[in-house]
Amino acid sequence: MTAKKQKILVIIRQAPYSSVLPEAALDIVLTAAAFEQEVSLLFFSQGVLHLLAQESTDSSAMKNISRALPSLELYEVNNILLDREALQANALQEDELLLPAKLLNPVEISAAIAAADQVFNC
Amino acid sequence: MTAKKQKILVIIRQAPYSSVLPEAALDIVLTAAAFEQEVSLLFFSQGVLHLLAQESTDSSAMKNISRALPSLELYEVNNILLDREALQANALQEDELLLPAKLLNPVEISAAIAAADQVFNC
Amino acid sequence: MTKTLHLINKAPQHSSALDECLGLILSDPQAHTLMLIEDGVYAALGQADTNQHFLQGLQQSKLPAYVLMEDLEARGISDKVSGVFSLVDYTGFVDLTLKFSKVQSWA
Amino acid sequence: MTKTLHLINKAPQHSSALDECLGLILSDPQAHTLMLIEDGVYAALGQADTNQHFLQGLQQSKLPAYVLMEDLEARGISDKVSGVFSLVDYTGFVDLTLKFSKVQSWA
Amino acid sequence: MQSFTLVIYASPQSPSSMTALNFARALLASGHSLYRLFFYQDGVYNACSFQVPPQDEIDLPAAWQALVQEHEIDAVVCVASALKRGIVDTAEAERYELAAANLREGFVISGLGQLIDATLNSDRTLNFLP
Amino acid sequence: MQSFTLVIYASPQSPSSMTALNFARALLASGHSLYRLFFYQDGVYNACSFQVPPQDEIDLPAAWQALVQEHEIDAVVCVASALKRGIVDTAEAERYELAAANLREGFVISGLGQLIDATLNSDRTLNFLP
Repeated sequence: MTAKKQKILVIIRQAPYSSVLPEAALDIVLTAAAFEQEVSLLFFSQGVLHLLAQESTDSSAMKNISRALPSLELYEVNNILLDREALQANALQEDELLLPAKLLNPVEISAAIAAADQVFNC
Repeated sequence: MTAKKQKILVIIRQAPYSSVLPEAALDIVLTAAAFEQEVSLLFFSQGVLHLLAQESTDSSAMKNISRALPSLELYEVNNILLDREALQANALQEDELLLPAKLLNPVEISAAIAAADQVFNC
Repeated sequence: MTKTLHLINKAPQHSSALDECLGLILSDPQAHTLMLIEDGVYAALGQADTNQHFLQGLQQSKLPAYVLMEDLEARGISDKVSGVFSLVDYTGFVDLTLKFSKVQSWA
Repeated sequence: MTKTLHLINKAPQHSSALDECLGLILSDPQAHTLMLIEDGVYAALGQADTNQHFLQGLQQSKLPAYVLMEDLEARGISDKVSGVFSLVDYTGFVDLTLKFSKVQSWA
Repeated sequence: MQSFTLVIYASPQSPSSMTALNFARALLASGHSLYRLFFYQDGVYNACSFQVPPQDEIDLPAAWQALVQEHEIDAVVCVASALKRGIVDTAEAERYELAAANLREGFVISGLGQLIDATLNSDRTLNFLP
Repeated sequence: MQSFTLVIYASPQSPSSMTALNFARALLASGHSLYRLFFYQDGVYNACSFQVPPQDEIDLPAAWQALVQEHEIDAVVCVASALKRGIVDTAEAERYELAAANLREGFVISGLGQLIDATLNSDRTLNFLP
């Protein structure tokens, strides 16, 4: 493994339990952080729904990635971004979210994409 | 296998190469016909795109079900139905289609669903 | 004539199934009923922008509509569901399928 | 600042990806380019009702847009493509990815 | 008491397999019966014996197997779907010279005719789509 | 000459695996190189040796294997994704007491770190999503 460093932007844009992609994205975030890359995580579109506290998972075989979100801090993933328009479109309030996050408008999201060396959009 | 007979309606509503479901649906049609069920096949929504002649399939790993459509007659599947609105929405002309089919409007499609004992909507 | 229960398991963001299903059944609320499961339950979010048009159509048509409670809970959205829907658990889901002559799934 | 090639592989009927992608990139046609592959090529059907809004936006923005020829041919729709798009084959697709700093996939 | 057939189209990684399992458990708990489970397309992965799921995740193939064995359910795996995806029983493993079978005990491989038979002979057939 | 990494997320039954293969062939034909193929999530099914596809369909795992062996490509299969889906090499088959390995020759099982390494050390990384 080289000591190079890249800006990696990982985007979660699928809702909880909709597909394996959100979990795949989170695993990339944790691995990139472990390899000391400069990683940002953006919850985009329906992905913002991961930030709601979920009541039970017994009836679902899919991993509830919301439970893993608090561990992001341990991995020093501090750049958590959130799609402000998606929050509004789903009538969600900031104070009901599991994690504090930086709210971005479309132009800022576009800039975050432009600034990244690599984007994983899962 | 019992000698009972059912009205089975199979609906193909996904576009070619979009998923395995159209092929799954066609296999159900052929099997139901082999077991002498009263089977109808409806091309609905994006499913109407299967009735366009396709130019090549070498670059795709998925089965081109259009090639199997002529064999429907051999299996005595004669009740081929088509979503008229989807044809119009995709600006397709009847004379460019691979198969002759009965064009239905939404009320007629709704009636075909109501008349069936079992619907496979793939 | 038979009565049909229509199952939708995809969110409006991932499938035109709900739109297409309603296009067929809204005009005949006696013969059809709608049930949302899995990702389909996001269509029951009462305040979501994308759902307003469809929820209005549903209300006007008087088509009976159900949503699977366990899938709402797993997603943390059971307190955000539009009043147009009745909530059922898996036992209720089983009962419901027996009240109809057949079940048609949409993906 | 880097330039990004955006790959869309789903039809508008199966994913909000194209909508969401254009919502981010239409305002900055210098930094972004669009390419349709697989089921995404159905968005290039010039006469399809569902595509009119998006095709208009694309034309006005002057955002460069490409579509994969092999996927059009496999679906029998290469003669129905909107003039907004440039057709590329796999070799052209490879070249295109090298003209941008990175490639972002949408599903 | 009514009889059901459930058709499972999706892999254990898809939510619809879990929905089918929950539905199967609920109908049995309500005193109804399962005429047949039919595993079709990616659904055949639910009948594979090789998976090693992480400890914090539900082992869906094992859960299906437990249900099938406890209630002596006819659990049919579509042969065309299975071969295409590398799920084989002992006979097929021999025929195609593969190192081993990986079909779980309790499941049988058969043709699509079993699905048509099931729609004829059960009161309700439900499709759990991917 | 540039180097590529392709990340394959979908099973051989999905069009995106075929797109990835076509892209791989085209980039090699244009004189570029593959730094790595990374099979992730359902993509790991492309590395399974048990499939018996119908004669009139493309055998995608065999086609990947031919490419990998001809061009000596580093073809990495994500270990977490593979175990969950029942794709195992000889060491894992032994460890988990499975009857046989079903990873194709030419592929190696490793961790997600190989994906991060690949994004750092190749000129372009492309994701072929399901």
